[in-house]
Amino acid sequence: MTKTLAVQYFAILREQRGLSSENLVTVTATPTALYEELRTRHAFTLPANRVRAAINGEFAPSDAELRDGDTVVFIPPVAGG
Amino acid sequence: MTKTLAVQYFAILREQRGLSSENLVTVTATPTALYEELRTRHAFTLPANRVRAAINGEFAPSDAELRDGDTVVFIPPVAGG
Amino acid sequence: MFRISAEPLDPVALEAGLKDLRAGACVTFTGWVRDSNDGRNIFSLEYEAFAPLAEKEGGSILDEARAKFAVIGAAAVHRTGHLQLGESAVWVGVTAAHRAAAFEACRYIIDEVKARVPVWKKEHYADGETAWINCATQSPVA
Amino acid sequence: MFRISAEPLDPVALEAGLKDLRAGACVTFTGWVRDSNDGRNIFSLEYEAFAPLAEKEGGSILDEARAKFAVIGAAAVHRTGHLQLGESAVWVGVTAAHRAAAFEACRYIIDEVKARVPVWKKEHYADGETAWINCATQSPVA
Repeated sequence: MTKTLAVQYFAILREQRGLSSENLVTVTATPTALYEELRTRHAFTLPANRVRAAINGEFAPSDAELRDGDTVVFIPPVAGG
Repeated sequence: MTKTLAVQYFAILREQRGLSSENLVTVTATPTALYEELRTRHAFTLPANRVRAAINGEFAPSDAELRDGDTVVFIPPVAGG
Repeated sequence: MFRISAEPLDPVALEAGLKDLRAGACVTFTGWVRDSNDGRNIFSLEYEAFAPLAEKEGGSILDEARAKFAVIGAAAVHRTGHLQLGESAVWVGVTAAHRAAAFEACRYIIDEVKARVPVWKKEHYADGETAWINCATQSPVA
Repeated sequence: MFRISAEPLDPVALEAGLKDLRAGACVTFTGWVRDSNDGRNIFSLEYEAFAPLAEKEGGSILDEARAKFAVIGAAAVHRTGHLQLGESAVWVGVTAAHRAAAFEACRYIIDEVKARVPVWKKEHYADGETAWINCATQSPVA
């Protein structure tokens, strides 16, 4: 079940990761599981329950199924205006 | 108790009177009484209870006492905006 | 801060006049001359004001808004003269640290201006008739 | 109708884009970068957006406003980039036949934009510190 994902980072996640996007090869099944994996690896300060996910440019449930070739964006708490 | 008043007309009253201001010599005591007098004379269509008065540039009660030299304005229902 | 103007309104200058680095929100209301009212086609509108009292009463309304809401700045201008469709008849602008106060104060001001400020409006209809608004003394013929 | 813009906002052009002869009311909200927040002195603000999703979500909000309120036109733009004090970060404009709908829809749009659109704000303080807003994970030291 190995898949290749494109992950994009914005705002505090971009700064903590030190880059805007990367390709990952993973067996992780869901956005939440992937975030926890990345959080451990990169010491993201935001807990998973404060981060939403978008898959291929649409908001997605945290337990959505990730598929090979998906683009995943993790969305920190928004603060427009 | 004869007094001289300056009366100014706006909007529908100006059109029905055919002028913007005039000086009147009158014994009338209050804005309402004066309006009724003018309404009869000039066939104003608005009844007195729909017209407010201003004396010397300030809103005034309809039973205020008119004094010699006052400037009186009758104010039709407003419709700004 | 409340003015009667025979000249076209200048929203850019009006809003610039409210600029304040403490303000995070600016809400404006502009009243445009629209092409119909109560089902009749409008051709143009004439506005007339008793300017000294209008500016005094409008100033009182702005003071009330400043007292009631956490407002930083407030200003309003009402046009007089003969306006064509699409022209701006009235402009209200309010600034505040936060948006709730700016929205509430702007709404308060335009509501009170329309109810209290001695400005009158004559509608010119597409069929050539005219009418002073709020001054009808009998129902129109059906 | 909802755009993310790296360039300064142009309220004159934005409002002109809403011009409609059926509209009697135009309400705008502009969010300005203000000089303090939560008691700290602000030096500048950085805005970042996930533009494709921001424009999609913003467009949904405008559609919702058109469905909920008797609106004629609605548009909104959010800035990205590094903004100085007094600059405009967001602009919302709504037109309607009558003012109640324009006020309510404008308020609805800015409330929803702030709650839902993927835009992030980093405050730069006068003392040189910075912080991503809403992203703190522990209380600041007293």
